[in-house]
Amino acid sequence: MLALSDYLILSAILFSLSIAGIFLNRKNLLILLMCVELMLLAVNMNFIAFSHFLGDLSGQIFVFFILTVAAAEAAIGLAILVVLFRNKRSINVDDIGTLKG
Amino acid sequence: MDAVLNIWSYITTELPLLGILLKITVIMLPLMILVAYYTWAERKVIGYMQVRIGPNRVGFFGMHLLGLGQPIADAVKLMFKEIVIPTKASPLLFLIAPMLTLGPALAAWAVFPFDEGLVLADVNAGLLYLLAMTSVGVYGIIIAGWASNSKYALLGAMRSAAQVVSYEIAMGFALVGVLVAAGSLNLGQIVQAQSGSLLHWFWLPLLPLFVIYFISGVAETNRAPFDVAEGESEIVAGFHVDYSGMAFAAFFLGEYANMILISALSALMFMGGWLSPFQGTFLEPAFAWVPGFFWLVLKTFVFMFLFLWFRATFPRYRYDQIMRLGWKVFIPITIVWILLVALAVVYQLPWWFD
Amino acid sequence: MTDETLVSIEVDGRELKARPGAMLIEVTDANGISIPRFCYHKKLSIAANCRMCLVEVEKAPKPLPACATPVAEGMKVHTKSPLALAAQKGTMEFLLINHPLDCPICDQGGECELQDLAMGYGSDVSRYVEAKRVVKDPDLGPLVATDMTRCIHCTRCVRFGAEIAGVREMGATGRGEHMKIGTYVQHSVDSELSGNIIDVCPVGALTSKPFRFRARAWELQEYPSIACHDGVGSNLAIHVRRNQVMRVVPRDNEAVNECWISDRDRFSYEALNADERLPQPMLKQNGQWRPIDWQSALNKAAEILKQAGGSLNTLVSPNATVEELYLAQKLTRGLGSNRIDHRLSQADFRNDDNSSLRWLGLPIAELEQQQAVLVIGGNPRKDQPLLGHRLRKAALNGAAIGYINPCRFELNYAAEQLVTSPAGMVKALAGVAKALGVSADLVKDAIESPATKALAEQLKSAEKAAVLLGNLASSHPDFAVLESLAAAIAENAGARLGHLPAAANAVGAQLAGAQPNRLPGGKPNTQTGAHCAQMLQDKTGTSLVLGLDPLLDLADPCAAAELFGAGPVIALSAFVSPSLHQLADLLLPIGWFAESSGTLVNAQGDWQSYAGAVSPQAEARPAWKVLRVLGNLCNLDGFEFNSSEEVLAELKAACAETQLSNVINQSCNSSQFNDGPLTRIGYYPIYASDMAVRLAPSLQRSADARQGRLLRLNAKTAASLGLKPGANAVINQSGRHLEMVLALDEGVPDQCALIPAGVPGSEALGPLFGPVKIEV
Amino acid sequence: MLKALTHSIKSLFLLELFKGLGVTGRYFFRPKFTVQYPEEKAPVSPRFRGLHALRRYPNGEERCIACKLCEAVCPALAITIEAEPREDGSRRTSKYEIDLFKCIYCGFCEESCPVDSIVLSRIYEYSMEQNSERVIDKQRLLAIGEQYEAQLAADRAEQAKYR
Amino acid sequence: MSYEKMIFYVVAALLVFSASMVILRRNPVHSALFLVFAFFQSAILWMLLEAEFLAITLVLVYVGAVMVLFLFVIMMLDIDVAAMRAGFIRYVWLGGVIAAVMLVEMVLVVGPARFGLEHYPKPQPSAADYANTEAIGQQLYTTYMYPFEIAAVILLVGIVAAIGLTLRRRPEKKTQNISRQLQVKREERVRLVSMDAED
Repeated sequence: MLALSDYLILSAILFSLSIAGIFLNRKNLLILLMCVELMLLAVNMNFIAFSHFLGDLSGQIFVFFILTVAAAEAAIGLAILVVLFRNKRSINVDDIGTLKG
Repeated sequence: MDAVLNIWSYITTELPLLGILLKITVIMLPLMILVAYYTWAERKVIGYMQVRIGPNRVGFFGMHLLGLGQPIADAVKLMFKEIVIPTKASPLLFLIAPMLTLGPALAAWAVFPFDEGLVLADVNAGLLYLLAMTSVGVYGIIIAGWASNSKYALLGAMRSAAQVVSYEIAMGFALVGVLVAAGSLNLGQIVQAQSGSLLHWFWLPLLPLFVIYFISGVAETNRAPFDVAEGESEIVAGFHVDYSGMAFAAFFLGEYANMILISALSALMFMGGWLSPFQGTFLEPAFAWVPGFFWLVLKTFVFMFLFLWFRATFPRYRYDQIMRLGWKVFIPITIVWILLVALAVVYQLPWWFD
Repeated sequence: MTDETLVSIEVDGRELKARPGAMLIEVTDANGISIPRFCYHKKLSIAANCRMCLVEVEKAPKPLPACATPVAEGMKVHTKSPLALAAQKGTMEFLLINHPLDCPICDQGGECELQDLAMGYGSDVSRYVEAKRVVKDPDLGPLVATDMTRCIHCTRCVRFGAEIAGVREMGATGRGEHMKIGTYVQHSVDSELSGNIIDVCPVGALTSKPFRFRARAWELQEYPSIACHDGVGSNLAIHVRRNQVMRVVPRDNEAVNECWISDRDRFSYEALNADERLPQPMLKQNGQWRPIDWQSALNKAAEILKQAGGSLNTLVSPNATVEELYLAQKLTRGLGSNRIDHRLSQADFRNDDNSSLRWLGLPIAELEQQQAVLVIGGNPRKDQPLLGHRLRKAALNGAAIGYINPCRFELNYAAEQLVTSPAGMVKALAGVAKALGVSADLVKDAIESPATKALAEQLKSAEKAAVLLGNLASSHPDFAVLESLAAAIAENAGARLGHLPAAANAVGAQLAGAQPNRLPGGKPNTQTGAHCAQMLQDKTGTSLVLGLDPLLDLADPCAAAELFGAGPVIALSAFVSPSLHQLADLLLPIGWFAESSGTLVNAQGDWQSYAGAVSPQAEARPAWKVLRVLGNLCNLDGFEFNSSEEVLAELKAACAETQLSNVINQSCNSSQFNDGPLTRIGYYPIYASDMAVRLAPSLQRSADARQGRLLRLNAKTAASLGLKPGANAVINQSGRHLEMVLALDEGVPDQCALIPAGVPGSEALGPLFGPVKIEV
Repeated sequence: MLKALTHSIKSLFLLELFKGLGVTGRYFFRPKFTVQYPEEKAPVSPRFRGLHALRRYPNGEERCIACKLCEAVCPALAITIEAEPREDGSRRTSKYEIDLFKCIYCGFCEESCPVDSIVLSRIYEYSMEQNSERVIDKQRLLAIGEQYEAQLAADRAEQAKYR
Repeated sequence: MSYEKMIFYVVAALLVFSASMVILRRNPVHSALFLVFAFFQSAILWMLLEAEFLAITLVLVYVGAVMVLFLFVIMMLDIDVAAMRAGFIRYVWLGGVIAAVMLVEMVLVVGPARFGLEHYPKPQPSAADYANTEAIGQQLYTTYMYPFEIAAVILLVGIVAAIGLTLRRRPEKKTQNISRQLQVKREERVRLVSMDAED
């Protein structure tokens, strides 16, 4: 039988991977955004696993909200990226500071 | 007959996996044949509307038979054609893309009830599943366009993907109306909710949603008059410009399977599905012997014919006009109508929503 | 001419100034007013028989022919008035009555003056319903095709024959409807300038036979070029279709060839497509020829050349371009050899050290203004046809032309011809010199006669006079003496001394340094070397030959055979001939004439450059490129040329201060040649002058070529040898035999035989002048 | 105002779209005019410009005189002609080739021909299996001309008065 | 091994594989597609956890919308991939070490020792008429009404912000007003002017 710990370890692996991804692709804003999505996925996985094993729907509700907010976050993130690219012809994170003022 | 049924029940109970595979085959095989003959019907219908006679040569056993052998001949020809993979294309993605178009179009049928209780997977969130599947279909287009490593293909893919995504919203809203009216996500229950008479079907209370749903369906499948992705004169043939042979055929199959799906869903959600049109009238007993499946197929065929009729009639939209129609006309109308329907449901106004 | 002497006339409302006595059409042509014409030709006399140039002149009762109306002060002319147009239209209608409507099959179609004017003046439908006249075609020989039904009787060809060619070959018979242009009696047109009647004919009655039906005017691309057979350097236009030379036509250049060219220049292009073209490099191994690729051929050649080093004999054709000659001498001298020559038929080199750079001595156009000319040993009419034409013009202007020749030649004007045996030529010339008071050393053997005195008197009394040395003089065994005497005569008579160069680039070859005593730019070279005769005498070493036949083109084929048999022979040649096949060891195909770019220096010292018109046939390469690569492969410096222009620029820089002059520093007076019991007079007939001409089929079918293959004796000599005209005679010279057909010619002196060189079989003979035996 | 109103109503109820559907719907049932090609053939005009042919005179002499007007007028440069005197001295082509892939069937060659030699026949059913077959030479052109001479002559005669 | 377990391990392995591909692939398009794949695997796992509504929503929202948006942006922007990879090798060990440390720590915490089956037994399968969607809906529209509304507002703000950020007013761009065009009247197009005839 699958235990809660199985799901939790899986999500831990996912989370670590996305952390590693942020370090590896620290210049590419797109991959950074994708890593953040991956991280949220790991978190969601935890919520749902707990919700299932504890028999409490609140976890799933929370995941629902996370999905909603994450969608909005992705939209705004990409919008910023597009603006950055339009101005700098690059999506290097280092360049994002120059958007100031 | 009984023997067959016995074997069937044995397989489904004792060997569930094999049973599921068998069921899938039973759905898929006629569907594929239907797709094949839909292409034949398209050429025939459009030919007739243009005062031509369409395909009329390839038949069986030396007889022409209205060209009924044409789809088979086409299929054989396509199978033997070489799939040319362009230089610098991404080979894996290039080959996956056609499957990604065809896959969701077929997967959607898993939750489709062909008659009362006659469904592969009776999922409660059936409607949601359908929406998810249709939205995944975009990937085939995007990946095909990108993997071809061609400007034309990429432009075509961008166009059609943007179009599909835009119309999905209107389509989703239209389905929300259905959902509100039926009070369930389960497709079987949606049909049941329409039970009563021809006037109980949702086409009447949800008329604007129905129209919008069908038109969005046309746009969603990139069919005329919304086939800008095709745009022969501007971007050659859209995202599948570099495809040939069976890879191209898969796109073709996907497009037609999608058309059939949209038609079937329209029949299911707005035209009472398998319900008899004579329900609630004095003719009901006279047609009681007709199986519900027949009515469903009949209704589906009507919508499938409409697809062809549209193509023969309307000139192609300009791209910006398509987007305008989707975002500025359809979405506002659906939102307003959902509000109206919700109010009607809450206050149980006419008989549909009681 | 000052303005006062000019008359002013008005043509179509324009004020024009004209020379009094000029014909109206000359004035309008000069001022760009076009008047239609057929019979008028600027170089021919005025016939006024086509009536196409009728124009309206005010106060004249009828339209007047512009070609025959002299201008007069205050004349008012309308060329486009209704009256003029009606007259021209009428004339055109009459012309078209009998002219066949066969433009589609007419070779003139597309470049026909009648066709052009009919577009402007003809009407759509003829009112003439009767049958059209048909005229039988005379056969004018292998060069000119006829279709006399198309003739419109402009008589340009008749006048050309009478006035330019100097042979009344064509003429009109009959009158009115029955008038025909023909040859009176059936014979071919044999003039060396006969091809020009093709150009003067305004319609398709006279067309080119070799070119017949092969291309239409609109398919041809025109490339300017220069003729490469004689010292005139006629300006040509090469007409090319699909990378193939289709025909050659003259380009106007008043200073050189006016608007004519000789048949040799016009029809020799046929050699370009001859079967004898060398398609690819060939190597002889164990007596067998086999084709090899260029790279190994060049490597092989370089290997042979490096091995040869200072013992290399380089013989170059005097018809080759200066670029080729320059590179050939550079290659030879770079390898350490000074054995190079282009004077293939010269026998006497004693004047090499004291003569300057030989040339015509005066501009070509001035030839016709001379009042007295003495030609020594030459027949310019056949050897340099257009120089001959200039001399004829001078003669017609009243000049006294004299010849001292070993043979009487048929001339087309009146001239004093002094004919003696070859050795007698020196004595006769000395007689002329004596009559002019030349110093005693030179004239010790002089024979004086009334004829020599008359010649001397002519030269002395003329204001403008020239003494010209021809081909026979330069191949004479006492050329040095003849040249010294000529120089002395010229000096004493106040005449100019000139050479009639035998080849297209004889002057340029001296400038390019292609002879042992000259460096590029004509600078004297004191390094020991060997001229052509020396090489033939030494008979040793490796040979490099450029553009020539190793036997036929050399003065003494017997000696040449021994020379080329002595060592390996590398031949750069466009053609392959039996002697090349026999003697050469490595054949490198080169382009000829229209196939490569180059520069030729003509008799009067003009540097005339031309570009290639077609790409060389098969694997042939331009000769200058081959020589350039050979220079590179031999590891020599200064061969980094990318174009023939760069080669030319380097040579031109060397020639910057060079002056052509015929001055002789020190006279040569010791005659070294005596007549034998029977003396050969060797000459190159007009159509045997170089390899290409010998391979042009149409020219070889012509009367001149046929005549050139005959042995000539006078009746007395023939009778003494027991020979009958038309019989085969066996010529025996240097122990070898040649059979030739005998023709009687009273112009040949007693105990002399006129035997052609450069014709098939003549490779079996010895030197051009010398004792010979003739048997039955 | 009224116009705007009717327009809004029309577009709201998609009236014009339905009209269009009505038109196509009606034509769906109209009799069809399709010609069943290999069995039935549409009539061909005497001016039809199909495969080329070279004609001969009734006495068997080939008409073409190598005037090269067709070669000059051909806008697609499809015609290649080489000419030289025939053995009897008459002007004839030694090579007459038409590249059928280059040819645009404009008929200029036929129009320019002074002797009605090169003609465009009514033949439109021809194909080739080798790329090299696209160039048809003089022999084949003459053979086509001989085979269809009766038809070609009749067509020329009929059209003569319009030319 | 039961069905469930087999599915879990296969899917989990694919999930980890595709997640690592997301961070390792050179081409951002491939990364995005692997992320999509990862979302599909997660959806399957969520199904195993009887969260069917969220599983489908994940596919619908993430796969069907967010990732399409990502792909759009990636394909439309002409990104210099090579420059983006600069420093990749340099930070491999740092990322690897940090990730490994975190992983070890987390596994120590969430391992079977604390969250095994004995601590959290498998819940009872839900009743046949239980609908996950309905249950979530019930909760959302009752207990979590306000957060739900707030989430809706956040989404709206997201839409407005995204459009506001990327919208460019391009003065040189010419557009047409179609409905205006359709309703044009003759008077607006043609102006009849009366003028004196000039001689």
